[in-house]
Amino acid sequence: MAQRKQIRWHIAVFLAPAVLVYTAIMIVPLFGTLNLSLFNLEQGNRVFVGMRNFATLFGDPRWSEAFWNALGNNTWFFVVHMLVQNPIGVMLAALLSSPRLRGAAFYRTAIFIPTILSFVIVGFVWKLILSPIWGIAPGMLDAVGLKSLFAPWLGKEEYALTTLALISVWQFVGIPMMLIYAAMLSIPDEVIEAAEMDGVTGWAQFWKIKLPLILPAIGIISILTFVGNFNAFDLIYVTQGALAGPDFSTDILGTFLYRTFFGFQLQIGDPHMGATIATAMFGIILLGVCFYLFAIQRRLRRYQF
Amino acid sequence: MGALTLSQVTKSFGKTDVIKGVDLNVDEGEFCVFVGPSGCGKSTLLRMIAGLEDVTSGEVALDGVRINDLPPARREIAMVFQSYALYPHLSVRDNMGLALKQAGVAKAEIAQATDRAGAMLALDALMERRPAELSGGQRQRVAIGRAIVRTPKLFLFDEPLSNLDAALRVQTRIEIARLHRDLGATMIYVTHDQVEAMTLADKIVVLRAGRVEQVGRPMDLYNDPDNTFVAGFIGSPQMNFLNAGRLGLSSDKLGIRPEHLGLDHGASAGTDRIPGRVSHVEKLGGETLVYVNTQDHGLLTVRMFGEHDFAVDGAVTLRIDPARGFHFDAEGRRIR
Amino acid sequence: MGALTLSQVTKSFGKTDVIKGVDLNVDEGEFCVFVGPSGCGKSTLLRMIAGLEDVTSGEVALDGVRINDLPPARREIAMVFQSYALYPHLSVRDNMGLALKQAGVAKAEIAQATDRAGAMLALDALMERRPAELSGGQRQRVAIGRAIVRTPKLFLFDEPLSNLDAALRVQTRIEIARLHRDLGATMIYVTHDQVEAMTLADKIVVLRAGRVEQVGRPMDLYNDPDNTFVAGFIGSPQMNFLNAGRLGLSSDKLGIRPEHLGLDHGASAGTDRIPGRVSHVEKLGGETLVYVNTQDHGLLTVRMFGEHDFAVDGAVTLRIDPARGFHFDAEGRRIR
Amino acid sequence: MSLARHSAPRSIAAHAVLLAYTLIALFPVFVIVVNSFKNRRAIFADPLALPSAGTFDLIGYKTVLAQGDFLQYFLNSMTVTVASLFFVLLFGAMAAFALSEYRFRGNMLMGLYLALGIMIPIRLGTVAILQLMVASGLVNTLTALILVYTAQGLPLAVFILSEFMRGVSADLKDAGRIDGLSEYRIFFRLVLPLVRPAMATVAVFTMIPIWNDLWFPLILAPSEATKTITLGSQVFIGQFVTNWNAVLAALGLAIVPVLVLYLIFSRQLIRGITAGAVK
Amino acid sequence: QDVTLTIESWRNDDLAIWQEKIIPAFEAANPGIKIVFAPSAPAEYNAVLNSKLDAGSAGDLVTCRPFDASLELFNKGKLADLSDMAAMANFSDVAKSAWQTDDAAKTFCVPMASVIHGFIYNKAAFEQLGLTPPKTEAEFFAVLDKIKEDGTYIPMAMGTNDQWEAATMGYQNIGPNYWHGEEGRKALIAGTQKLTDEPWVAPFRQLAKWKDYLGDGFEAQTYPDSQNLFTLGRAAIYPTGSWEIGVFGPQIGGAFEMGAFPPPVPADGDKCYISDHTDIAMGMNAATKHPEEAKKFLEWVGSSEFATLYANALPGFFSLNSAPVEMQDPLAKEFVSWRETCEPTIRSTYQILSRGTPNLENETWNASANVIKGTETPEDAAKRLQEGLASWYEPQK
Ligand SMILES: Nc1ncnc2c1ncn2[C@@H]1O[C@H](COP(=O)(O)OP(=O)(O)OP(=O)(O)O)[C@@H](O)[C@H]1O
Ligand SMILES: Nc1ncnc2c1ncn2[C@@H]1O[C@H](COP(=O)(O)OP(=O)(O)OP(=O)(O)O)[C@@H](O)[C@H]1O
Ligand SMILES: [Mg+2]
Ligand SMILES: [Mg+2]
Repeated sequence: MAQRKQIRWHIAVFLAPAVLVYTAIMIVPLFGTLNLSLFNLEQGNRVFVGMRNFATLFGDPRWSEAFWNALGNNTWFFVVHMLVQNPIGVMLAALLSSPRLRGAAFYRTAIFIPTILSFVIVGFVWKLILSPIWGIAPGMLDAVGLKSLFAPWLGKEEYALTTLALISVWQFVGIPMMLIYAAMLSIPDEVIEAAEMDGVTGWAQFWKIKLPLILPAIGIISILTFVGNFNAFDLIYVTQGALAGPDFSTDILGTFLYRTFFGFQLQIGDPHMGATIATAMFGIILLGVCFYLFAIQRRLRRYQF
Repeated sequence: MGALTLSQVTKSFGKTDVIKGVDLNVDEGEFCVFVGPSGCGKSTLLRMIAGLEDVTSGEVALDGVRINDLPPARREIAMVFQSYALYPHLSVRDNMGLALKQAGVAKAEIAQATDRAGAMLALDALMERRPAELSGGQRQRVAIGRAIVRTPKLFLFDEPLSNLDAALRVQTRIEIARLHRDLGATMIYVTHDQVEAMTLADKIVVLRAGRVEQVGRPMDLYNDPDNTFVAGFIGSPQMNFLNAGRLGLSSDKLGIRPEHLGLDHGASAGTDRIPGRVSHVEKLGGETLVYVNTQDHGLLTVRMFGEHDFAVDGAVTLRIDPARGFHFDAEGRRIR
Repeated sequence: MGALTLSQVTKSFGKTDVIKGVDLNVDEGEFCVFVGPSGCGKSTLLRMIAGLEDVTSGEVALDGVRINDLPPARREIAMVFQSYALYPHLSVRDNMGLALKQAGVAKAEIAQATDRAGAMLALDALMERRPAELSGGQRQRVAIGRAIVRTPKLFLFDEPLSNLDAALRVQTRIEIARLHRDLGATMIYVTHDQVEAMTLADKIVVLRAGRVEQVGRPMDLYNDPDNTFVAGFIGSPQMNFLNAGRLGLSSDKLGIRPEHLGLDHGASAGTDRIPGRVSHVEKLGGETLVYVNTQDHGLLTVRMFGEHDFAVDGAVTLRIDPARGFHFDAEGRRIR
Repeated sequence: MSLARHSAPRSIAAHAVLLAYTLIALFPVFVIVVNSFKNRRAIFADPLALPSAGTFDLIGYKTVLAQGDFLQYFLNSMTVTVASLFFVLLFGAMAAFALSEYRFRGNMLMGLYLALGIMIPIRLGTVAILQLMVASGLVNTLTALILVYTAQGLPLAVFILSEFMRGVSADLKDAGRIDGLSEYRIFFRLVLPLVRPAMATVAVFTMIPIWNDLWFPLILAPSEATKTITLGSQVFIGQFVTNWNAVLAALGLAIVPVLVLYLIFSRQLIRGITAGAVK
Repeated sequence: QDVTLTIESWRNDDLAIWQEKIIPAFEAANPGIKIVFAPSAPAEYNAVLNSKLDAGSAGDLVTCRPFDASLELFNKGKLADLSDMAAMANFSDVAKSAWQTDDAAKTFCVPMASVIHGFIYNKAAFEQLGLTPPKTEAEFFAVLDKIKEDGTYIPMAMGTNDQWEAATMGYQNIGPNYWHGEEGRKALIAGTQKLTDEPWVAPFRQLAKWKDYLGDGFEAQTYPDSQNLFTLGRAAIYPTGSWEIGVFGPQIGGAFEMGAFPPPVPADGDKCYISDHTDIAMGMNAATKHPEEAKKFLEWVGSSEFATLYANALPGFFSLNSAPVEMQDPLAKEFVSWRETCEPTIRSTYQILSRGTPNLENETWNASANVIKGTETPEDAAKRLQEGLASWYEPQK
């Protein structure tokens, strides 16, 4: 692409609609809200407090414990997704993209259906399945003689978060699958054919040819997972409630934020501390995204086909 | 090791029949060249042999074993793709070394093999570049390098030299010939270059619209073509086809190669002389091509060694040596 | 309309200098051919002229106006890409017609223009196919078709005929020549084919590693090369370079083209005779190439018209016509 | 593609893995569907049992049809989703093209700016958004939802599409430029068709949260005329008791339109869309 | 020209009742005013309402949560002052306390209903096992032991997954008997009692014993699971509140009869206390365009006509109106009859004590669930709650 010295209006035209809508309806309101983190109510008046809210969040053990707990849980939530969701997604996409696979469209659709379901249903059905009372999971484990493995996973502090993460994986595996699938489609057949001729087939072909070529897509998936997980909220809210039980073991940043910002039950929403948490979350996510954009994405080689 | 037999092989893409029943034997160690007009099915045939395209009907056998259903990776075939198909994410070295690495060859040995191929193809300075940073000809050389670092039973080359300059082309051609000699591997080679076809081939297969027109040794095809198609296709510039009737001959067409026509200044007459006017002259340095408009036979080409001057539109006389002519019937079949 | 001037044009990709200062004038309506070894920068130069690659330094001017910063779409240029760059989602017809459609040409007219180009390039039957369903040569023809349906100021062809068979190549070459004549457009043409370069060019530019080695009319380059590089590059097979000292000459090297060497059976002696042994013989039909091993000058090539038989390893004598030789100094510069 | 390249053990293994995963994916869905046809007692008595004569009950569906104007809700959801999708794809692809195709100062920063939106839950901006809509009189209109969803979908669309657009052959775009195509034409006529799989992917990703969103319909457009299906289904979720028959029926039915959209989009996932373009 | 008033509410469950009974009754009597009942999802209600009020798109009439949630809105000027409405005279001070400023000077919502805690039991099961409703703690556990021994029924249906069951139907249900209702509650507010005092730890001790009588995997049992366990006849006792009456009737569908008993007292002869919790009221959006009409409606809500209508339409939601309401539902009658023998109180955490961070109500949920599961001892839990409260609540410092 040649660099041209004149003003390139078309760049502005291409960017304008997106930037306008996005700025007006997302950025302005959001930053207006984040701005609240610098204020607090004192005697019913909104006063500027500078970084004091942050001092409270990180300095007051009641706040900071909850925050670090949520952050820790969130990190684990993310780790499970990275270790389970994305590899499964990539594997499914790789299998689905093998040429001439019969029924590929069926598999693809079937595997994608959970992603379409609303959280309400997802929460309901998994609670039903995993419930110790109604017998689906215990019954099925019983059928294979593993009844002893059963535990009320959603109710146990040590399992609940992982269980929820796996449910979330179940629900969202369609996302990496589809994205990776789209990326795989863009690999020219001839390159794959050349690999076949070179004797690079099966797994080796996946590792040595396909994977490097879809690396940018995997990068995107990772960052989307990261951002998605650190903003996650609904699933836990639906299954465990805003208090993210048992004993806050499933509390992640999203639920913590929601509880604080919008309030819950007798707890009155605190937009100022809420915004403070949101800003902290935003900082964490931004750090991750910047790391990706500047350290990883730039190093990822892209190939034009 | 490497004897290939195709029996009644056909291939259709949907409703388009591309290969319409090809029978062919390529002996072990033979150098077989496919020639034919663009789109006649050469690449498709190669791809079928490689196993990249399934055979609609017929049989492909390697060393007497039917391999229709054998995956390409297990056929021990190396191929140079017409479109290169380089691995965009690998350096030149890794592009060439991947097959060896996959086969578990030791690192040092791979390095040695790729270095040798790189040197041979004048790619030494570019070994660490990626395909996107190479020129067209360089990419083509990487594709060749990738095929020749391996030692397969069968090599398939699809127009491997088309983007190379003359010097490099001669050099690479010689390397391929040497490779063929040294490895004793069977090679199938698609080219549009007459020189490559004539110099490399043990056997030339002339294809036309999915069918084999003639198979033979290079000079046999040149000197003894079966029909006007082969006669016209082998040899460049193309053979002249004269109106045999006008020359008082019983055949339909008389084919005479441009190098077998004599050309004199000025008009003169005689049974084996044809008057005409110079249409245009092409000086190629070592030879000169003169295009002559004749009344009875249209535009005829004369090829002469060295530099010659003929004025455009000047009257000339063509001399025919009937002994060097080929007779064809109305269907284009050779009358022997 | 269409006079192109390059002044001290350079181009670097990162740290790699690819074009190292090129000065060139192409007159209006001229047919200019770029030749040079693979990777010397021909495509890069074309892309800079087209505006697809920015100029690192120097100036590109069209009709005297600096166009360094003019977007390609406004340069009125047609180009055939070495990599074809066809629109994969458009049919052959639409690939060729897109530019016209863009220019607002009437539908019927577009259809007519594409039909004509299609017929000329023997693509008539394939007009509704997409690039993926075409053979390599067919794709190349679509790429050519796309350029020639338009009437721009300047045509840029990057090895447009490399994947075509001889007959089609001759035919297309003639069409391009006619197009050039009819439109009077300036054309710049990259090729590795000696015949194309010699027959098409008004002017040949010999490039080497990003620099212009020599510019001139085809026969001038053939008959009057400036240095060993040009002498070796123009003409195929390559010129023989003899060891001048051994022949008792004052220059360093004596260049003689293969067609200017005589060859006799048996050994004989004399000042302008060189004894040797036949290394191998290539019969190309209309001509024969004999490679002779000599003690003083290494392997020399002899090109003879017609068919000749020489036994490999047989003793032969080469005859030199010193008048047809070129003298070069130790740096390879021509001594005139 | 070749039969020879289609090794039987490999494809059996592939099918085995896919089938296994499909079962995992569909089992809960099966539970949902089965139970939506049972009465409440039967759901909890034996959640895995197929509806039998005794337990088969369309009560859920009947409740859904009796309560509110579900057809209208469907229509609203559809309008909102499709319109938002259209704008997200159009604006998103345009911005992505600008970011991926041109080097200009601030390119990277602009990319980052457009990505900020995926990092903060848009819910936090609710009050300001609602104020904006109140001020512009858009409360209780579908336009308000479309605007919000468009803004919400853009960051992700830009993010994904720009990555895919970087993969489109530069030679191809250059060929377009040579052919005299303006940058706009290059975008619409060359690039867009070639990133169809990516567009489809983005469309699917964008559509799901829009379709399933409860929050903004609740806040911006809760009126009967503008209710979306997700919001409509909420009436069955009470404070102390949830009418699961109706929820399963309503939300189960609600996936049908998205599934149809998904099928439409996934047909754009075509192999070899750029085949034959360049050597 | 009709005026249309929109009611914001979290009571999705009541949609039909409003549409079919209450609104027609009002509209018939007040031509020219149209009422739209627009409930949102219960869990989102507070957040949605706050956002709408802030942006100015909320409805004219607002269903009020008790205590601070509404007080906050009033303080922000979102709810109108209704102190001088005539209908206010129909309510006792206790009834109004949930919607008044701390000094009781201003009232901003018209009380609608309260709910009473207690235990519902499966009469059939009790008959089958020959059990009678327990009166004391000891009897209570004796009954539970018997049920457990028999094994046909899960003794008690409760799960800790949703946490609030443990607190609301556990701690707040049985607690008043130990802290003596209003006495303890007020003392806590005054700072004269601490959560670590015996009256406040004792209920936790009892909860800790419940574990053995809950169903398998109660840790993952959700509130709907508990409801279902009971209504499907698999559990014998259900610690709960009166709101279930209307819900359970149709769910049980006549399969068995329900009975109810108040929280057992610690020892025979102790005075009994019940949680009769003020739960729902209705206020007026201060920004409404039709204050006249809205007030008219609110007056009606404060009338005995509405009380009768509402209490009978929603058995288990008891009217707060001073005028007695004749109810049809026997179980509801049973619940309301406890008002005669026992001292009513409201939930201990609701007034004032849940204003700060950490939120005492939320902490109580968490602690109650932990105690039942046995992951925290009653003493530890109480200590934690006290520390949390003391961290921000002056009188407790
Ligand atoms: N992106 C790039 N980065 C670095 N080097 C490059 C890049 N593109 C091209 N080159 C180098 O620039 C040189 C000139 O390339 P160019 O494509 O102009 O050669 P060419 O003369 O067209 O060769 P050919 O005849 O093989 O097509 C080559 O040596 C090539 O390796
Ligand atoms: N996918 C396809 N669908 C339909 N026709 C196809 C397809 N691929 C190739 N063809 C047609 O098959 C014929 C043979 O193609 P092939 O590539 O084998 O030709 P080729 O002999 O290699 O020509 P070239 O010398 O131009 O490379 C061509 O006419 C081509 O148009
Ligand atoms: Mg081909
Ligand atoms: Mg080039």
